[in-house]
Amino acid sequence: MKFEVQLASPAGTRNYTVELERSGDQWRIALNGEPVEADLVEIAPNTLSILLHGESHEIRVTRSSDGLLKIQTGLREFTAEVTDQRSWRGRRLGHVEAEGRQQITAPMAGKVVRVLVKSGEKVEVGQGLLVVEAMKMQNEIRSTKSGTVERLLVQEGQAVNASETLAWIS
Amino acid sequence: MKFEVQLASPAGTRNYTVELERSGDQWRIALNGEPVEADLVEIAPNTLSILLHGESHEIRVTRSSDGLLKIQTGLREFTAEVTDQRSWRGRRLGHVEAEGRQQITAPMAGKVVRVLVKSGEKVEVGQGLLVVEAMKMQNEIRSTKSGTVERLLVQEGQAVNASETLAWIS
Amino acid sequence: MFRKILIANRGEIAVRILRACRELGIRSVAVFSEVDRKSLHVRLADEAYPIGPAASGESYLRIDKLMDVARRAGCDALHPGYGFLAENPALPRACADAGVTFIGPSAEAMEALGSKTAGRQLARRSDVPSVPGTNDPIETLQQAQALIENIGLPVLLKAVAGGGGKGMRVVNRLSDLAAAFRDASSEAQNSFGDGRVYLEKYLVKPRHVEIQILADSHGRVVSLGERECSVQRRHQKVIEEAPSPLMTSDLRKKMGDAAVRLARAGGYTNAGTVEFLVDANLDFYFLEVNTRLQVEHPVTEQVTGLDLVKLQIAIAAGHRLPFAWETITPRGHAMEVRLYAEDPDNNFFPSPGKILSRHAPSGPGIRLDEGVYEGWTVPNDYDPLLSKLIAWGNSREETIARLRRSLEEYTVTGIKTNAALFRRILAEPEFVRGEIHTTWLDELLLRKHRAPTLEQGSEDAAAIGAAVWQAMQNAAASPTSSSGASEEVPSRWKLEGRKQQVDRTP
Amino acid sequence: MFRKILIANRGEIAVRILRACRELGIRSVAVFSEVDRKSLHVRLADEAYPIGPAASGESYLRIDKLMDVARRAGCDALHPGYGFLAENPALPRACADAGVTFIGPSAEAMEALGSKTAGRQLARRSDVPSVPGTNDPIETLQQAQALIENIGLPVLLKAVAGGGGKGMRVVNRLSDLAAAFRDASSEAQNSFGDGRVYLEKYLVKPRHVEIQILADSHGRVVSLGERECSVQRRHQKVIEEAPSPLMTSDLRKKMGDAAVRLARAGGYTNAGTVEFLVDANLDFYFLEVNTRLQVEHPVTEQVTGLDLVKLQIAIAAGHRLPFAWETITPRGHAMEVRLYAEDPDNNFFPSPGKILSRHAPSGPGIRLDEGVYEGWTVPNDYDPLLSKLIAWGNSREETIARLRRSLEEYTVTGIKTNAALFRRILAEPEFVRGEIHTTWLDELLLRKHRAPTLEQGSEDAAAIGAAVWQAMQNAAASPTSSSGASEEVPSRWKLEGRKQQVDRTP
Repeated sequence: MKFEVQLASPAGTRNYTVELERSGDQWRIALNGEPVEADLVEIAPNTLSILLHGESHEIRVTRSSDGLLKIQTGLREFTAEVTDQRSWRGRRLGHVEAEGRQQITAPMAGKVVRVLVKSGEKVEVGQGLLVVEAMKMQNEIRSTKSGTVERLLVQEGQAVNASETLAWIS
Repeated sequence: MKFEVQLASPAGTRNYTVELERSGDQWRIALNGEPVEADLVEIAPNTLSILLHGESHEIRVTRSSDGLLKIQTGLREFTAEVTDQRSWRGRRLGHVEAEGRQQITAPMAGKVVRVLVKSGEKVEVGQGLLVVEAMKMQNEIRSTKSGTVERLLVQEGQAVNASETLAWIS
Repeated sequence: MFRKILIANRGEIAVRILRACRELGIRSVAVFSEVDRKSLHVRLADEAYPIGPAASGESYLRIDKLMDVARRAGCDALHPGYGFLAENPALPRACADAGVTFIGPSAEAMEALGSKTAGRQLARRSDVPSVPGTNDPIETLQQAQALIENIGLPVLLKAVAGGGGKGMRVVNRLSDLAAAFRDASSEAQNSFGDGRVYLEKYLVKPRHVEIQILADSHGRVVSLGERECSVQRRHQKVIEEAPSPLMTSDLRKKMGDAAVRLARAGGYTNAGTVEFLVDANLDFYFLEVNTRLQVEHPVTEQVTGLDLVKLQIAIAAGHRLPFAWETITPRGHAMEVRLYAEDPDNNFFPSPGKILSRHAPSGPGIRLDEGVYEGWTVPNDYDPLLSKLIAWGNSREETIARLRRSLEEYTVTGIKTNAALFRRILAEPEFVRGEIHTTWLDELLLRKHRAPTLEQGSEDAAAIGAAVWQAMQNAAASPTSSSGASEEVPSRWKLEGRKQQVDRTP
Repeated sequence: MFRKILIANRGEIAVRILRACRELGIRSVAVFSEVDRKSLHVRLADEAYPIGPAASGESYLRIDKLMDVARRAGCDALHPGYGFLAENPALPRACADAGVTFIGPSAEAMEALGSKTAGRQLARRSDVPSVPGTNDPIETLQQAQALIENIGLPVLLKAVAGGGGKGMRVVNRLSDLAAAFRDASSEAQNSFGDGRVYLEKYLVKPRHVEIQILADSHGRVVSLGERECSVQRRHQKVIEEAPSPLMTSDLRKKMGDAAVRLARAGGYTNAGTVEFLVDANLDFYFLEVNTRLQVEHPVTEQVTGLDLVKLQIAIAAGHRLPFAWETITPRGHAMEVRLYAEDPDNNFFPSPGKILSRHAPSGPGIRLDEGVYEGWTVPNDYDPLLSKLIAWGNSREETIARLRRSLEEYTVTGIKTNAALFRRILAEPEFVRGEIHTTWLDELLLRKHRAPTLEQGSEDAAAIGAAVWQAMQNAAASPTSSSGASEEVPSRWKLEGRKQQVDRTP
């Protein structure tokens, strides 16, 4: 099996090719074409222990709602997209610009305690649109682009779910 | 559903009748014919939290190899046999006497490091039959009855599995 | 001594209190809202009773329901923890009416010291310096504007009933006043059921240093020394330590004496904390009194060796503070980090949800006070505080090293936590030198964050791990997979299908 | 200071050592046998290398393989932990040859003090009283019999190379001598690769009190005070505490001086423990020196505030012990219980296997040193030690209360542990009064055990829980189950089938 792995973190984005061949419990692994000395076992569901040239690493994998993977290592976290190489179509993380209509979604479940803009109002990027209360904290939801509030889908007092669309900015 | 539950511990053996009726997430429960105020939820697989007349109890259940249940509470452990009442045939835990042929089994996996008796030898109840080493400790396996060593199934140096028959005493 | 104590709280502090009860041989009674049935405090308590829906206004803030449980379960005392009703004088009054001992100060002392404005008045009378500002709640915007003209900007709006950074807003420009007033007031109303706010001068780069006091009902009041809590995000403490890196024995004595004087003036009993700001000249200003146990009480426990919750119970039972405690000397250094269910990479948004797996650190010098466990779902309805990780060491340096080490061991999946924030803070040279103040962290977070230098090996391992995980998923999903070679075809189709569903990128 | 330390051990002590390395900024290198690939010490180390099959003779006892890893990974020091090769002088010799610093005493000091018989000779010369017995290993049964005629019964056979209760047998009757000699010798051979045993007078009801010493390479030797380890099962320590309940400051001084004298006489460096027996007259007798870190070192750490592993590393790196440590004063009381994978209801048989679930206690005064985690399989090939649960309190009473409380919180399923044994011991009035001796526990275990008085509620809950669990299992197993009513018929048949397989009762 050959996979393309794209790792994104605040430090940047990198691409890797990983070739895997399973023999019994072991994996034979090549990274970017070079065979690597790696010993890999599953410690718990979605937790892998990897000894890579002797270095002990632990990787925890969770699938996020958008289908990408979150990879936790001891000290850092990556977003990963893994694709079988034959289905690789040049699509890359982070290459979509904040252009066109932007959907503003709730980052977590909570209650809309205040709506700060009106439909049709002009907004700047970073301007507060609404305040959602969750876990006793009030969290301001900001515009991801400068433009016009095209549509407001919620009102004050309304409960919202995580990822629910709150507004459209065009 | 109506169950007979027999609880055994070093302190003795007691029988209970438990009637259960499920309504949604909740259970309606009668213990020995009396309805009880109990709130029961599953905390983790095989771990139940029970609020019984307000008292908070936690019960961990594991099925042992002989088909009986081990019930752990905070401070004590019981062996339980649960039977649907219609299949109840008067069989009770601890009522079988150490009579007839006795099977001596290994309590854990290990290595037989010494055999202390010979086939045909007379032994007393509690007399050491063999020594099994496991986890760096030597553990003497004793006879559960007075009688004769009918058969020895293992020899020194042999690895044994948990519950494997080591000898028969008749 | 008491026979049975009602713990009118939830989460880690309820667990902390019931542990003290158990060690004293006192039965503990927990209460829980509908979403807390599986919470750790319910599992560990001797008894537990439901008190209503998730909304705290319908459960943990309902004095009538608490008194009902106290009666039903036959409790002879009540511990309020922190937050919720802990600083509401109506609770000790209701306890008195029900014949239940309240583990904390009297309602009168709470009013004299706990209300921010009354506390300031008392401080003035007790010769304890305080920050310039109002002595009374603000009723109108005009009133606030008039005051600001007097003392100058910036000012801080604070909830009269509040604590924990809630209902608090800094005002730098007069034009922000109206919005800040509205927000602080509404947050205060939601958090404490009391929307009143007051106003004080906002000192620039001060340090937050607080004195822990204990007062028995026989007139003895002692200071257990200070905690420094200058590392705050949006006025919310996130790291606390004892001793304070700036402390001198002279300043400790002066601040301790001021705190004891104030407590005496207010007729205070039980455990309490007097909060001060300290400026660059080591001048200190009274801020407020917290008339209850603090979240950060463990750092004092670790350096003094005292168990504050047990002492609270003993004081409430009428015991005398032994004289020896007055001369207690702190040993070593302790530091606490507050692990919250929030996402530091995404503006610290709360992150409730199910804890899929976790590994908790332990070993020398490490204490963990928490109310969570693997498999538990962190509810959306309360504070996001998951765990308090507390390290003790012979020196501040050793303490920081132990915290770092234990944060590397700490893992949680399923929800986000702010553990990475602490890994960053503990590596900052300013923090390591102890050069911190109350806006230090907010300023740090505005600076561009360079990711920790990571050896390439760790990133390689992440790439390999992601690919192997995917291969294992494919194999598990494919019914004809076990032989290995045939698994690629179906898995490719699965990947295709999934990719088409992915219509946005983060 | 060192750059990279090889940890030549496994389990909780390997984790303990790598934590110290991490706090000091030193890279840690773990080794593992085939069955230890998923062990916690491998997961937490910076690097990890395989060293062969499960059998320790093929892995953890192979000096050549350890030296190979040290070379490959570029280690500049090696920590042996306890057990395995920790007291084998061949290891420091091999380290010296490979240019790797051994974190422990020199091979010569190990031989002068560590061998039980050489230690006794040196004690005699250093004016340290010791128990009557042989100065040399016993070679023949006749030799042993002759000695017994001299000093009288009972006597104790002990492994020359040993420790931890292994290779040890009490002989009460001359007729038991042959079997005891054979057993002790074979156990010693299996555990330490050295079957030699010696013999000493077996004191009746003595207390086991040991002195922790530290010696730097500049001639300073200090005593860190005592630990009492009288609670033993079959000569294996199960509870240790500091200070000893019998200790007086005069006795502490005398025993500390004797230990320091002996260490000096042997040219000892690094951490070591001098074990004594103390009789009813507070007379003490030298037993042996453990030339390594002890399992129970955390109790000394908790009362002194020192980190013994970091001090071991500093001493090995040539640092001086600061004078201040000589005057260190213990604070409070610490106690450790050793949680083993063994079944106290079934003659303490080992209980290896998979840990299906666990809840580890924490909170004030609790430290857990362990090498296990949920989902891990405890292998059959090594010591059954799972975790060391250590409590600290202001008094012995508070410490016991905290241990009890934390043992109530501690749960493990999948394997058996001896937690219930500690719940029993900690409730025994004799133990609570500190009236213990080295055979106290073995005698206690012969007495009929009354089960803890349990309120009826707990037993009712067990019965209800068992029935509900069974009903849930039935429902899950039955494909037509979700409506509830129809599930009884198939489940009854399942139960019938299962019942017929059950052909024995416990």
